[in-house]
Amino acid sequence: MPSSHLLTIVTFFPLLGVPALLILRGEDHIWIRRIALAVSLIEFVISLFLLPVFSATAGGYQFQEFHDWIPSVGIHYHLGVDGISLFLVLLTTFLTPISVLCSWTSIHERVKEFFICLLVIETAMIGVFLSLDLFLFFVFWELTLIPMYFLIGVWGHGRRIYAALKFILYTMFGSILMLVAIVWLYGLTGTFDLVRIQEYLTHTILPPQTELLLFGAFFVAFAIKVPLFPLHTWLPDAHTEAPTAGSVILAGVMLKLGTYGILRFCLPLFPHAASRMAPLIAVLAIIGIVYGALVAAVQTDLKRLVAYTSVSHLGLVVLGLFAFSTVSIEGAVYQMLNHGVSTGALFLAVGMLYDRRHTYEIKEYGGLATPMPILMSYFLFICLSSLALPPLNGFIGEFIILVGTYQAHHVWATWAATAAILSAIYLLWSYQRVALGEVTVEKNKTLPDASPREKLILATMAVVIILMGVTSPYFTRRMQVSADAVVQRFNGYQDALRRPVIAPAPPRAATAGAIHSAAPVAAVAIAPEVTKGARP
Amino acid sequence: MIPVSYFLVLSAILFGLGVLAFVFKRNIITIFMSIELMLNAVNLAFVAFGRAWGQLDGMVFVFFVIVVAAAEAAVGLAIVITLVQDRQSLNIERVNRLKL
Amino acid sequence: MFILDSLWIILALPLLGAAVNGLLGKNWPKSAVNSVGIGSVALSFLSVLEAVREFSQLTPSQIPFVRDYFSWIAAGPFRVDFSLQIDQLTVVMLLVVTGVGLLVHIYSVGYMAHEGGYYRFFSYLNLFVFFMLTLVLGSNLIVMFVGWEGVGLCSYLLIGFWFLKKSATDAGKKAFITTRIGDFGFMLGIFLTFWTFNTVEYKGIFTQLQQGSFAESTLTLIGLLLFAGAVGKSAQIPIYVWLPDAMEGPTPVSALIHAATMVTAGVYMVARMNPVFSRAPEAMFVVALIGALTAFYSATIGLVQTDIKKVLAYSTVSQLGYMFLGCGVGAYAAGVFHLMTHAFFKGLLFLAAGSVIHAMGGEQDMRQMGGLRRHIPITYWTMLIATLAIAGIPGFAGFFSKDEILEAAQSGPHANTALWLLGVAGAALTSFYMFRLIFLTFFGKERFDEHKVHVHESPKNMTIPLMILAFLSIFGGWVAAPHFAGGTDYFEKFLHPVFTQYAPAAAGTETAAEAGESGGMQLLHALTGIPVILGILGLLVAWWFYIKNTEAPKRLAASLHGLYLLLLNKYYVDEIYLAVIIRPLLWISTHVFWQTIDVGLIDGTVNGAAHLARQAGGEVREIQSGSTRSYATWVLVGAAGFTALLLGLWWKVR
Amino acid sequence: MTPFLAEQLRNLYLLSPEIVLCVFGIVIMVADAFTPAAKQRWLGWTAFLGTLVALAAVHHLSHESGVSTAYSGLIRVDGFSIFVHVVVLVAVGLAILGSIDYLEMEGLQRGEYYALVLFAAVGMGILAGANEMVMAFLGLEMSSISSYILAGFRKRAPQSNEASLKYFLLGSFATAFFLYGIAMVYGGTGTTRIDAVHEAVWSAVGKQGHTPALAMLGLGLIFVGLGFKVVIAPFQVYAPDVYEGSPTPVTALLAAGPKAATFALMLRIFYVSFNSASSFWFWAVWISAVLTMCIGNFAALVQTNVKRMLAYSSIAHAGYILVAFAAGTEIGVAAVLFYLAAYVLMKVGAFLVLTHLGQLDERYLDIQDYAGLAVRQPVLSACFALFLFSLLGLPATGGFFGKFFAFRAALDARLVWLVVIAAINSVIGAYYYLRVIVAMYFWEPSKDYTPTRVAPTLTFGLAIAAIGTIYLGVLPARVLDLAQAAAHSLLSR
Amino acid sequence: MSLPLLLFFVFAFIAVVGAILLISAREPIHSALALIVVMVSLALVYVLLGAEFIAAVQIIVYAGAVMVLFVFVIMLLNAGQEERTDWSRMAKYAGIPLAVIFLFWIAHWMARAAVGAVAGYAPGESYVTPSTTADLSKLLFTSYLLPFEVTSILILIAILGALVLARKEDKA
Repeated sequence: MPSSHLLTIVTFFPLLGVPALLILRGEDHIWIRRIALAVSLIEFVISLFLLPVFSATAGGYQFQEFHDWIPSVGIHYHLGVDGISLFLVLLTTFLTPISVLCSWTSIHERVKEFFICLLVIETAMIGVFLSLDLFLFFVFWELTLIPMYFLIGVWGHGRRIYAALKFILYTMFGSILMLVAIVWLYGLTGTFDLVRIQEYLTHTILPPQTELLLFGAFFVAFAIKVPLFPLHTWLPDAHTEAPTAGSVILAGVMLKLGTYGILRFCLPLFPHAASRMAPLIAVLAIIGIVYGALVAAVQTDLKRLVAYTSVSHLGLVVLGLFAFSTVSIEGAVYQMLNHGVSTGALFLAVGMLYDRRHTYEIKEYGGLATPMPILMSYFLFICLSSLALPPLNGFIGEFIILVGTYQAHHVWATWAATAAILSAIYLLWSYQRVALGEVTVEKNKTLPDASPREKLILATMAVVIILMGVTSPYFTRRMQVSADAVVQRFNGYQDALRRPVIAPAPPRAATAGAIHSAAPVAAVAIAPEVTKGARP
Repeated sequence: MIPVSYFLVLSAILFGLGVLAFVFKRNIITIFMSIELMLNAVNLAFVAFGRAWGQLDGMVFVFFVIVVAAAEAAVGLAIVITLVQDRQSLNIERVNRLKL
Repeated sequence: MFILDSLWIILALPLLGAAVNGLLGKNWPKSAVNSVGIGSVALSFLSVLEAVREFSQLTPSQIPFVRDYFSWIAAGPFRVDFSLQIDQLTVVMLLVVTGVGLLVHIYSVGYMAHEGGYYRFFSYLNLFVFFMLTLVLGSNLIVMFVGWEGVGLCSYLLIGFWFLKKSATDAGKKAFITTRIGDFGFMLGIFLTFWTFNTVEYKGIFTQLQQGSFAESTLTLIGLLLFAGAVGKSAQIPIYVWLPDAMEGPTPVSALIHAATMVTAGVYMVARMNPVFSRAPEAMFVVALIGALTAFYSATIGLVQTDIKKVLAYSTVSQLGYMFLGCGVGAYAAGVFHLMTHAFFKGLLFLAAGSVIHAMGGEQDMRQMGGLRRHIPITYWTMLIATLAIAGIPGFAGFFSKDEILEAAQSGPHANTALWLLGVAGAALTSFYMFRLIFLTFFGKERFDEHKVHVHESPKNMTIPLMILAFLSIFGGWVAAPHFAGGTDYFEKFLHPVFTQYAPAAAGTETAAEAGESGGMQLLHALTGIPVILGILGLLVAWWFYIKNTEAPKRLAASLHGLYLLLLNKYYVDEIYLAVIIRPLLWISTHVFWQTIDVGLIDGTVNGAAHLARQAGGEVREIQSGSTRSYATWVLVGAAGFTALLLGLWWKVR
Repeated sequence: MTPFLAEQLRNLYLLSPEIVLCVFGIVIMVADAFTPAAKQRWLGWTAFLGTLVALAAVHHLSHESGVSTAYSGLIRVDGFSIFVHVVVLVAVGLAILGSIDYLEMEGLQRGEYYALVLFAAVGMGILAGANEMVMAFLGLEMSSISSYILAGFRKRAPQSNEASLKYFLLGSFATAFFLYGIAMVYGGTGTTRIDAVHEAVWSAVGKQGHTPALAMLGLGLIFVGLGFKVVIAPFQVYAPDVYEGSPTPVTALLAAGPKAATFALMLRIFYVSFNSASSFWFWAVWISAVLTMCIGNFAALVQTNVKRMLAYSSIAHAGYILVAFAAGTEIGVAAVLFYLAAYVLMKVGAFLVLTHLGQLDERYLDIQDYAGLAVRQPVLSACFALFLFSLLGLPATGGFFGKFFAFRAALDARLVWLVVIAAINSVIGAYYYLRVIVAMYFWEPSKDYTPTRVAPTLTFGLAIAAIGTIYLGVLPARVLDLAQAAAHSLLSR
Repeated sequence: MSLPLLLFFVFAFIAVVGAILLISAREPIHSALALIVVMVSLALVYVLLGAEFIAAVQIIVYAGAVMVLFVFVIMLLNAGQEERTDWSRMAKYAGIPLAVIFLFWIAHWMARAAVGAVAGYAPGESYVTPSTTADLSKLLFTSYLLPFEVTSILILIAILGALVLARKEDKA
């Protein structure tokens, strides 16, 4: 495996743009945009270098980098990429220049800060995908919050402050519990390193109660981010108020942090708890799918509508993950990418409408196909991708998930498949209300059609949508080994459960000698059911 | 012979009365005096314990407590004077501009 | 083997045409647009012809002829290749699709000459042909599904072609969503198929069916789920409602998509999956039952419709029912045969109706027509031929195909008298309402204002397709004609391998009741069979009502007012769906899910918690009363509390 | 050199940071009389220099290997003491930097101020190294009495007087409890030497099978006295009033210095003297931790005065520190120390920002006043946001690692529920920190508020705090190692 | 009952009564005088305990200096009768009962602990231990040298504080 600093470069390159932007005068909008675009484009190109070198057959993580960070606590700077994270990174680097482009003219105030936020968020998200150290992961995870908080709060619309606070408080609530779980896990395993924790947990079986609590803490954090019903209500608000680029990033990548986390941590680390909770989670996911779709259908705000579609779509992804089959998991990962592209594109299109009319109210539109046929054609195309029309990308992901889920759980898949009907309802209905018919609002008659810049954005998205619909094996082949590993681990665990349970003897950190034993005894008394069996 | 516990109980009673005075009285100076009462109780306890252990260390402690009490009194009364110049009242209940 | 080895060419041509027109055609002259549009389909048609020629040279063991192009989905064990196959059934479909498609393209040049969005229209049409070809050429369920959904999309686009009309866009949306309900079943069918067979390739499925034994219940379920897809696409009860509305689209679209090709995809699928259905008699019965019921039911609605295209639409629904009836009773060949003949005469009917509408300047209400046969003779004659064909008048294409289906229903291996009766009754009604259409439109006195409406015969590029189709409507059925004379049914013989190759062993190879009666008797039997008689009766009644005694319909309608209204309003099915499903769903979504659960419950809880926290904060800050004495009290509380705690613990341990 | 002289010199050497501070304090006091009003700010710089020299002395002392004691074991110079010294001196130094321009603005520029600050620092230094409760008491009183005066330094302002009085009365009240506690411990064990108490308790446990009840009672009262100084519930009551009323740089000092030093003393008494009684005091700490966090956070939620809000926040932070404290392990000590280091930087930093924003007479302390500040003073706002994020506990800031190590220590001791409560509290806390950021970044600029230029001195102080906060957030390894070594030295005999 | 015990009870009684007077008096000056009574009687108790030096310091520093300061301030401020204002509810309903309870609680443990728990204490013996002023000063200037020095700084702080607080505010 080539040892290089490619991953570090990929992760931190966007930050290079920050000082460059800081040097510029605040009023020099043109150069600020150009530099932001250049940085994000170069970043995209750099990230593409991962593709040819990435081995589809090699198991485990590739391009690993490992350095000490806080050695005394066992915290390392450990990066690595596998088939699951590879494309998510690419998705991030792909969507960032798009976001830069789509903000070209719509951001007038504090332009510099805006693009700095975008670049920082890019680094943070890539960091999340590439971290192999739980602690590092958490750091990046939290770092994604702040720039997004500002994106929504500063450059958002109407109720932006409420939305921004809701966004960050919801997410922080989940992540702080995750932090507790991470530290606890560290206490059990003596390391933050994902690979080593995984190894450790392969040999040792946690007490069910402990495992369940750990799983729960991780899962809630991720479920909030996904967002899974009933933790989803921050999403519509955040989306509605966020600027277009914020929505694109939020829907395109940030929600994937949740599903990625589930796949990367919840399933492989706590397989038994995962399988125990799977029915419940699947039910929530299915409720999310149906519920999100139905609520989306009746929205009067275009962006809110799209936000609810995310609830529905990501419910499907979660379902795929918890069906525990290679097929469904690959489908889920693929669907993450698809959702990133399709929903990102939807937000882009909606944002272009907003740029023209400064409203998201559907009833303010209508008949737009007449003044702006090109934009509306793209909009339709994106809708079709989103409603999983074959052979576009959405179809592939959704279908694979459903096939995979169906293999194990007929009923889940059946319920989930209703999404096919419902997505057609809400997307076509909204398209009809926006684009078709006579132009109902006088102002709309003279709206300009897509500008060259917008055409470029939309065409890029359309091409990707088609490509991903036709060349899915290129992606899935590279995910195969990683997805298999998750399933293997799960199956292996099921086997292991049949063996007699051996109480684990967790290695303690070298410095962790208790000076007395009374406090822990008292502590056990606080939470006896929690710690029972955690120590021999 | 007087058992040490007698002194200790006396100390406790005085300390308790000092505490009571602190929450009972409204005049700032009296409240301050109740602190002095408490310190006196403490001193008694120190001396008594010192006797019990047959050591002089307890008395040394008392010595320092008295010094500190004197210093405190100087500063405290200065603060009281400053405050009264401003509020024109010695009632502690009127010192409640800062709250909630 | 030029084309067979490159089957993709057949697909690629229309796709290319669609892309070129769609992306570049906006500013092109119409001639350029239509030469691209027609040219691509024509080339595709020629390729099909060549493919058929090459196909005919294949040995039986080479059939079905499969070509893999690329791996399309590869997720763990779920692997789908983009592969195409050609066999006899495909050949029939290819010919129908590209043939009728070509004619409709040509026709459209004239019909759409004055419409805006010309390039768009041709682009969509080409795209449709592409997807339809994908549907029939695909060698696995997924590729079929691609075509299946793709044609749905094109249908959506073309129905809503005049997107300024709300009714048109509504209809397009309705078509798409309604068929998606069927597709939901189809998808589940595919999932179950994959679960059962671990593959979605036809060949793999069929081979396994032949070799292994599978639970009949599973196969029945697969059959029913797949059929659900067919029900949606082919507009059968209970989700046929979109098809009549689909008439909002331009008439060539109705002809091609909503009569000749797309709507028959369901029949094609059932025929294609015949090995599954053959092993699931209950599923077959459901197919037949739905088919027969639809055939009769929508015929009744067709009786009273006044919109010329609506009549044809219900007629289409009805005829599709026949096809399913045919498949359901095991006469797949007959079903497919009817599919083909129906493509000819129904395509013709629509195109002719389009010609009428064109001539009438857009008028579709038959009550505003009358006496047109003098003005537009070519249209009249071709339409009459088609009507004769659909009514099952002996000698015309429809006669052969429909009779074969009814015969199978009456005496085939899965015969069922009740279904047969429904079919026959439907046939009588069909004859009636079709002739009603003819009489109302072309006979009687002109009921339109001749000064306003300049009635004119359509241009050649419209009439020539009509004539070609008329020819086919007459002679298209004769490939099966010898059967009635006791000879060989060539059509069936051609398709025979498709339906027997993987058929269950017990069922044997019988498909047509060839044995038994002698040829002459059979012919006589057929000619004097109840369907024919009823068909002619229908003609006569229509004549009586609309030529002879034009007051009769009104009187009848008045005397059977309730029934009339019921039929006129299509059994109120749309209204019922609206009231029972759509409205409640929207209401629940808005008021229960969104407002109550989302805003009320979840956000309410969250905001409530926040509010509670603030309130708690308000309470907590009361501790900070500003009073020094109360602060001292707190210190005292702590002192007492903690000493008590420590000594309490101490006491316990001691 | 005679052994006696050598010993005395060594004693002086080991006490050099305090001596340096005293000397500077006295010099300033004297110089005050001879310095014209216009040059008084140089006294501030002298005081700052004093802290630097003291830091240098501490640095020099840090090369001492192992544990040394001075003055017949009254003072202990170990890694722990050195670590706390550094923390305290940083707090003091930053507070001095914040004071120079503040006093200028308020017209309070006086040498006494700086002398008092330095004397307070001496007290804190003694607290950090005290190995005898007499020393602890004196150190506590030195820092307290100086603080009482400093709190009332803005005599013009009624709230400053009030803060001073409340602090004084309640502080003395609590001190009385503390003293009584010491008396009882003395009664129970016969000694007031911190390490000797441990042995006495231990032998009592050996002989009687349990800790002497008097010592236990004494421990409870000591907890009251020290808990008051480190501002934990239910003794936190005075803090918001005092913090709000005091001049802002003094608030910065009060919130950081005495808290850090007193925590150090608490660690010594609880971890060393009453090590064997940890199963008893654990519960007191546990309950107090929960109360402290909840009261601090909830009450802060409804504050609109940012200074007071930060006061409540510092209560909440004391709660988080108690979470680590409750662990009862060496890791716990290290976590407390690290937390203190991070806390001092971010808290003093935040108050320094307020020093500037409050303007003359601390007029602008309401959250409304900071509306849209980010547009007008982007760098200052960014700085403030950084401190707030750190207080909130977001990664890449020292506060995050502080919280992280605290959680780690507590979880290591299996205090799962305590950690969960702390975690939830930190989310609640997020709300009010974010609200300030909302005001600064998301609101329309306030009309009433006219920004003023940030003085270089303050800029310097803020830069130190900000860089320190980020340093602890990105590369905490070194400081953590030091904290761990310090923790180790605390517990080694 | 031996004489010392009798004396003890007398002095203790006076001290307690003095403390109660301190609480009950409404004039601050009365409270101050009551406190002086307490201090003096405590000084006598110290004598009973054999701590004559402390007793002397108590009289000189406390009763003599500190209390004089108090009285002086009371005079200076012309503090009259205690104002009857609203009770702090917290102090009234929780503080006072709690203070009483606390009194008994501590007294109880003091009594208990002194009898049983003080290790190495044998009643009667310890009273003969000589405590001379010389011994005390020796201890003060050897073992406790540092705190002794530190108190000087403390007093410096006090001086400084008084200076700061008492100085006339110059108009800024």
